[in-house]
Amino acid sequence: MKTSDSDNKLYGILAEFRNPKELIDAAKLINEKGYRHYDTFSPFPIHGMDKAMSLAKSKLGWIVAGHGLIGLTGAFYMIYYMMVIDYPLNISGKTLMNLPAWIPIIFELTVLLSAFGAVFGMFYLNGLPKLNHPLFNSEHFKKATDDGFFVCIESEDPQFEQEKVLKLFKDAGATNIESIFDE
Amino acid sequence: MAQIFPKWTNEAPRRILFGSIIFLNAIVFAVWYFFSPEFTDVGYMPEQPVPYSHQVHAGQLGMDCQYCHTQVTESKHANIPATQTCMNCHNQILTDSENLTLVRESWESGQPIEWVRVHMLPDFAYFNHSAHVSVGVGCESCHGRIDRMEVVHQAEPMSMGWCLDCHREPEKHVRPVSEITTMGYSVDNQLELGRELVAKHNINAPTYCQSCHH
Amino acid sequence: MSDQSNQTTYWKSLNELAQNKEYKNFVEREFPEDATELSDQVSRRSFLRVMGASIALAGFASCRKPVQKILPFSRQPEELVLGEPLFYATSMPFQDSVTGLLVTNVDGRPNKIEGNDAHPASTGRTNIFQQASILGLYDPDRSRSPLQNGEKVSKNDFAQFASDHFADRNRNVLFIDEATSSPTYHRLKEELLAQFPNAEWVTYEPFSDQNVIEGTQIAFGQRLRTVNHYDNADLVVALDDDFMSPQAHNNSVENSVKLTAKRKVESTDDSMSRIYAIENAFTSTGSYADHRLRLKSSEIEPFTYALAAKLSESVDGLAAFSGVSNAFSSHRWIDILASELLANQGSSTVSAGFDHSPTLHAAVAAINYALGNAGNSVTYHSLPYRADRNEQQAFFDAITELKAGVFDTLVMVGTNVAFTAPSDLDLVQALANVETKIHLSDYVDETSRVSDWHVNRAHYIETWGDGLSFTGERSVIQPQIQPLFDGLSEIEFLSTLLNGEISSGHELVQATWSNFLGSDMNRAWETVLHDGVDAESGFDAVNVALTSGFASEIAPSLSSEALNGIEISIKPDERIYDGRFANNSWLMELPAPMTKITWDNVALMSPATAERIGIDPERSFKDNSVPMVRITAGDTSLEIAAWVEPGHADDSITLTVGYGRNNLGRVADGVGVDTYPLRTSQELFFRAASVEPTGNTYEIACVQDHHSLEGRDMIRTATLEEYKENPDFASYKSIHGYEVPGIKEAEAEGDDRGPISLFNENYGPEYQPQWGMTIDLNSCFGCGVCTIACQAENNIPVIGKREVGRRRIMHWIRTDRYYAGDVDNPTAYHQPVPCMHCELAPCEQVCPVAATTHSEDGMNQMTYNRCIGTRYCANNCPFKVRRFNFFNYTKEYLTTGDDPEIIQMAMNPEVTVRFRGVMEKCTYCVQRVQRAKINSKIATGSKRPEDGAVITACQQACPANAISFGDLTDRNSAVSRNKQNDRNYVMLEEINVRPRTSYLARLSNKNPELA
Amino acid sequence: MSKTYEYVPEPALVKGNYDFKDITAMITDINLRPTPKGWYIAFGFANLLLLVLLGSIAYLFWEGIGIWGLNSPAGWGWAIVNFVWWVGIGHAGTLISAILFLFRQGWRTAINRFAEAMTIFAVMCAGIFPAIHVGRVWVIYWVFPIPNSMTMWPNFNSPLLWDVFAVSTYFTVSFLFWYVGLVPDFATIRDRIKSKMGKLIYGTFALGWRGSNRHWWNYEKSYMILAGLATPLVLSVHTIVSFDFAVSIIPGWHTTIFPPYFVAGAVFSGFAMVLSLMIIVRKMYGLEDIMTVDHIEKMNIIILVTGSMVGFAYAMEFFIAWYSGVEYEKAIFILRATGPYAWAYWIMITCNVASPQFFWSKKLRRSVGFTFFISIVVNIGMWFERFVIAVSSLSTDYLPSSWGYYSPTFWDISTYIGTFGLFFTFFLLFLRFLPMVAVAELKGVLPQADPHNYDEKGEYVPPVVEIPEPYNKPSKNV
Repeated sequence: MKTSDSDNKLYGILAEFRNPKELIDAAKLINEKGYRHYDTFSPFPIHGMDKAMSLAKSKLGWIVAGHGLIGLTGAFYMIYYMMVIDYPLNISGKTLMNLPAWIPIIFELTVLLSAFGAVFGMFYLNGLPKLNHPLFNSEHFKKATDDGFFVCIESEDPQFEQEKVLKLFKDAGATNIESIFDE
Repeated sequence: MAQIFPKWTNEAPRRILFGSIIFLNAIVFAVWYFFSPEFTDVGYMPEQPVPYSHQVHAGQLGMDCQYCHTQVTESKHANIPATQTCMNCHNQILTDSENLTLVRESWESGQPIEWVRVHMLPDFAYFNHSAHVSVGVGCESCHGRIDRMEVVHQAEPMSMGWCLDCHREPEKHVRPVSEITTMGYSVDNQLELGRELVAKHNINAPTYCQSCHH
Repeated sequence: MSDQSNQTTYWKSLNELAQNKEYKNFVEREFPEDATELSDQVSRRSFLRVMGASIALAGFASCRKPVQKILPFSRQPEELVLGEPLFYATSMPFQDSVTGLLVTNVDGRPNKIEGNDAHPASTGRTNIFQQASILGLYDPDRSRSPLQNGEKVSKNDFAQFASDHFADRNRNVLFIDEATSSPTYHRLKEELLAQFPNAEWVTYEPFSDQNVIEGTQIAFGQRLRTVNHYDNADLVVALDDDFMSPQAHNNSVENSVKLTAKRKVESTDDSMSRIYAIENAFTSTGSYADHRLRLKSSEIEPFTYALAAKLSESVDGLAAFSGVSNAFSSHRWIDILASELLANQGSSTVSAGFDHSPTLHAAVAAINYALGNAGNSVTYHSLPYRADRNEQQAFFDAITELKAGVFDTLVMVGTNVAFTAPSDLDLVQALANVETKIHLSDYVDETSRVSDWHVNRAHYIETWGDGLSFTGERSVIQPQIQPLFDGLSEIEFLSTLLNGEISSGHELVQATWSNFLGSDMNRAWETVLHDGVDAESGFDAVNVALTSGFASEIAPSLSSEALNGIEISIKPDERIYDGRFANNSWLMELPAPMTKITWDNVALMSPATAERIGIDPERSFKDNSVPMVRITAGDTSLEIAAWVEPGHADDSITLTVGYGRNNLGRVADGVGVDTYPLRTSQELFFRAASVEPTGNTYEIACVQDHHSLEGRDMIRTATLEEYKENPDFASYKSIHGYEVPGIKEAEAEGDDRGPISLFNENYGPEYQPQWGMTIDLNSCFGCGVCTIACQAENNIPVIGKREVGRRRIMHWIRTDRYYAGDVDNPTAYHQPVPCMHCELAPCEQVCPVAATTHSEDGMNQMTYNRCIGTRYCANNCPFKVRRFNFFNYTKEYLTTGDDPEIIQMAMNPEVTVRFRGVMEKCTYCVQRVQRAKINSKIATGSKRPEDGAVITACQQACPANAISFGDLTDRNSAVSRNKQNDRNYVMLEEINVRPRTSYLARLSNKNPELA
Repeated sequence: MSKTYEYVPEPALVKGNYDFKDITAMITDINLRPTPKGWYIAFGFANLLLLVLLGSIAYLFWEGIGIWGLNSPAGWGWAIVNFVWWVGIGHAGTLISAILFLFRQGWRTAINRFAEAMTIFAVMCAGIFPAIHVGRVWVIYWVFPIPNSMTMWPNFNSPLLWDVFAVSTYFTVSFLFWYVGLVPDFATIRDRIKSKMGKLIYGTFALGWRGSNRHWWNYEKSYMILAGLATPLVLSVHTIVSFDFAVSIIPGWHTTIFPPYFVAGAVFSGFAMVLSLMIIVRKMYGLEDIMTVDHIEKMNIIILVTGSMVGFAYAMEFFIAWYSGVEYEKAIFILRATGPYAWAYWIMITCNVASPQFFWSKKLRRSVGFTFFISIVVNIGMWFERFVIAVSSLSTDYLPSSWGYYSPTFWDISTYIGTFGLFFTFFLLFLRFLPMVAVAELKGVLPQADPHNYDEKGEYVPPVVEIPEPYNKPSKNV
């Protein structure tokens, strides 16, 4: 359902491929051609796609480490403040600074914070949630979560030229090519 | 049209996030403030059966607290005076003021006057007046400027945290025993003087549970 | 001490009492306002109500600000300082003797009873009846007004009736009363008898020392009081005489004080008296004795004669017995006892139980006389009021006359004859022959219900009176509070009959005492009121000599033989005596000293007997049901729960009386079985009977399910000799053969406080005292008075039979009783267990909200208002001393019934009343500690009260002085000295929790021949 | 002479040859097609039980803890037993999804979603008990370090407080883990469901997932890290639960072996529970090709291993009790086997130690019916293990005078039964509305998913398992 209303900004061109292999090859091709604003879509992560698209190493690890550290120190200082500084109480005649007994909670809070980092960090890096996206305008694109393998080159890519892209997709053996408009 | 959600929904998550952060903070503050004795108890000013004015007696007339609250140094209670005590003066002064009708009735009938309690500690908190006044904790420290109160109200939160403030740093609050009933007492070298007094009366204000809860 | 009469006018009425802010507080305490019903039955309660709960629960936080009123006095009595306790001396009458007491009175409200140190007999100690009587005062079930044929009438109506009815002085009046030693009472009695020429006056007590007195009549020709001086006795022979227990002996407190004092061992140089107990049931005295012989009640008499016979070979004065030869003549104990007695002439006591025959007591008296004990370790005293006749016999005769219709008026003072009289008299029947029956009593009881007039009696704590101690010291009874229910005391009652108008007890007593005190009455009177006792007074000792006719008089009985087959022995109950305390819930819930049963009476029997009649001697660990037996004696028969008591005499069954009441009160009703019907005027105390199991079972609430030590070292004992050889016998090393692990390492580091631990312990600052307690197992005989005293002091609720049956007993100090040795004839050990206040308390570290922590003065503190009730602390307590409020016990206990605030008045205002779902436990009476510390701080500026300034409730009550408490940092305090004693040990030393409560090992003074 | 070896290829993870579309359909159609009658019946029954739970709890709050059979000495009874039991069961899910993931056990993909769901609901059931078993539930919030006018803080030395943090952390992390796994599948359903409402709901939870490989890249990273975090977490949780006992001084509780022993027990019971549920579900929803008998066998092997570990722990407890020389320790273990609770002890031994041993036989391992039976038996056994530990130690500890027997009341039982209502209510909702198998992950392990299984023309070439030549020792004879 391509509409050619001039007021309608072109988001990119979407092409479907038959299987993971062809998708990877396409990705490689596009990457070699020097496109940067493009993406591939598949119902499951495809081995080797990161190399094909030469994706940078994910920054998630650092986010998690940061959160973990906050959990660790935060937990320790919380307990230290409550048990030693603010209201020291003689409990079973134990020393106030009873570190061995604090380890479980410090550990748990470290894990908890790290887990938050891992999950919300991932959503943040992926710019999710993003409920509305131009690609959803395409009826075809539904297959992306079922058995469809897509590539989309976005119009904002400096090299973007509709004909070139269309040609490139045809050569790569795309089964179905459509332009995606941003409303 | 395959879009399920309109464009604006992309903004929603951020809005919800910031919204909820603000909201939660508001909640915390509300609980912290409105549920604390600071808010709930301070200023509790019940109406008393007899319009007795501390402002007049303690303030203008400058009567000493202990004239009426005689047992404060020997008992855990700072006793509410017996009708007798009122009558000591009021069988000469204002003998027919109708403010004092109840007092006179009580005096004749021997029935007590039903004063309304202002300072209520929970029953599991044990407070002993004599123990405090004898080491120089002034009436004012807990009851406020009684001498300015037409009708007595609660001046301090009387929460556990509030007690502990003083028990942890008595030197900031104690005064010479001679000054306990003084209103508006203040000295410049409180800390210095306080430390002396703490040493003098060897005050070790307890902070363990049992000293107040048993 | 002020003039009492104005002290008692603080309160006009109960309502005004309840208005006082102290009581208000109890109502305002933080109860979850619902959660009332103690029932987990799927009951008719509607689902709606259950829903209601969650709504109400939501409201808890907010429902915390009720408007409270403060009611100051109109005229304030000068000696009263609000909130500060005042102590007034008084004394508690019990049968014909009184015990001196000191009543704690806070804001005009008596709420704790302690012994009066000035009282020569009790020396400030008490028994369970005295401790619990404060609850008796506040018993809402007490009768609240006079009744005429069941209709409520006023006190004055009764006075009116009395003046009309007794205007005719020639009436044939029969007076039946309880034993009393009140001089005023007897003065009025004389006046009445003088006024009413046709009156007859008899006294009836279902259990009394009548036979002892009759014994002296036979032996010495006069009715005398026998007093055993256990403090002068090196040898004590108790023939079925449980003289340490209040239900068995009026003077138990004095006996216990003196006997245990004689057996205190501070060092290896000290000695102990030796006790032989020959008895039927296993009693406290028996468990405290060094040697114990099981004989059924009916065997005691022949045994004694055999002993006398044996002695007659060596000493003069027992010729009367020389001829005796019976089943026991060759018993090995006879020789042993004889030789021991001969070795301790003049310094031994032989005594027999009240329920044995006059002739037996005569024999005992003769033995004491012959051994030269008389005048030394045993003294005889002239006894006023009882000297001229056998009251018991007189009573039986009077009832016969009553049946014959001799009397037109019957006046019953206090006694409950309709319930307690022997069945063969069928008294209720006899009463029908009397036109007018007047009854004075605490409760509307069995007798009141068959009387035309019931007059409600005032409690001794609320009235004026007087009395003589067991040894005759004259004491005064002064009221602590206006009569709650406006009742009459005995003397007021009598004077009303006499004068037709109610006169004040105060005047009546003063009138009597003016004779004693003579000139300068007022000063002397003040002194007496202050001291509570006139120490100069006392019964005159009498020099006795055997009557010439003794031999001939006693001869007929000498041939007496034991009953064949199974016999029953009927005794007063350990907790409710003859039934007079049946409505006292503290006593009802007190575990019986030996059986640890609560809320019931049972048929005690030995394992062997149980097996013989076909009952499994083993009791199930898994449920509370025990088999029932049918006991048939003569033509009466009843069904009762059987209880196997190791150490009980074979072929004998012990029953106790006072249970099986109806319409008496909320506590007494429906508890246990009434065993009085088994008594006849001929066989009052024991008789032959037949027993068979009925196949039914009965739920018994027993607080201890396991009775063996399992070879563990909670109890450590030795004989005196062993102790002298190895003073260190009680140490962990001597018992286990090796040191407590880690102790050497600790010593290497110069730490003497216990085994080494992983971290540096947190110890209280030096300006604080460090509290500790020792309990001398060599003194404890398991009476349980500590438990009652603690209950009274610390507002411990009563939870009822079913909850006890579920092992939820709330007592803060319990007395564990272990059996050791031969199951038929074991030794019993008593061990009071309060909170140990461990320095490294395992309970503290597991509480998630820090509700139980350690105080600076070394106590394990329980903060109720912080507790959320995880029960983890109780689980982790090795001594299982923590108690949990599974339901809202206190609310049930304090606010049910018609006048809840009455029981609330018995509560101690210094102690928080615990609410549902919180843990509680012994606090070392922290409220007393805090008071002492504050006083000391104000007085001396130091937080260390001097030694003895803090006396815990249990310590104060203990008649054996077994408990000492004080500051451990003061090396000279009593408790420190005890801790330095060789015998000092703590339980479970190896787990290194470092209890502050330690025990002194028990010793026994065995006879080598029997050991 | 020479010996030939038979080479057994790794069994296919999915039986039969399905392409991506079939997989999507097979799993998500369960959620898309109209609700079957049977589901309503089951759901109704579960709801009844849930009402029983709510009723029991309401009555408990109304009356107090006394309605339970607890007493002194036994301050803990069924409530804590149930808590430990449910938490234990709640370990299988995260273990499968995290640990097996790290060990690259492909077969986990068939069952992890469903095991994680089971975990989450089990932990919910567990969480109820510590909360309601306190005497004053209205101040339970005091266990959290919330600033307050009393300036009081919780006691961080208390194992119960550790529990609070451990269990809540475990629940949160498991839930996140589960949700992260669900996001792509939400998207799948979003794109297949017809109803507008459905689109909105699933769409919201899918967070606009569009299968971008740039996303997958971070996603896999995140999933890996979560697995890495959940692994120590899952081990720590039951360790900490075991501290409730191990840190105390009660004989039979005060044992250093508890943490490993409890964790083994948890895995043991957890796998049993997964099996019980899986065996029903695969039949109901015809997923035999995905949750294959090979899965069942693998899990049975784990049950056999952990069961034997638990058995070893029982034996070791006795040995240590004897070896420690502590008389109270010795006594308690002898009493367990011979004392008032011997009946419970022997049920425990039979169910936990004896019954798994059947799985030495391959035939029984692969028998679905028998596995189902054993899985139930094991869970019964594990409940009794906790009962024996918690109750017997308390009821006969140091002072013989305070020994006492504990037995439950009606309300103890009804509360326990009720938790099954809660569990199955949630579990049925899960089966109905969420994909019970991780669709995206499953596709990922299909041979078609591997780019290497295609020739250069882009045609799919199924992989062939090369059977290596058996090695024959050259014979010496000339």
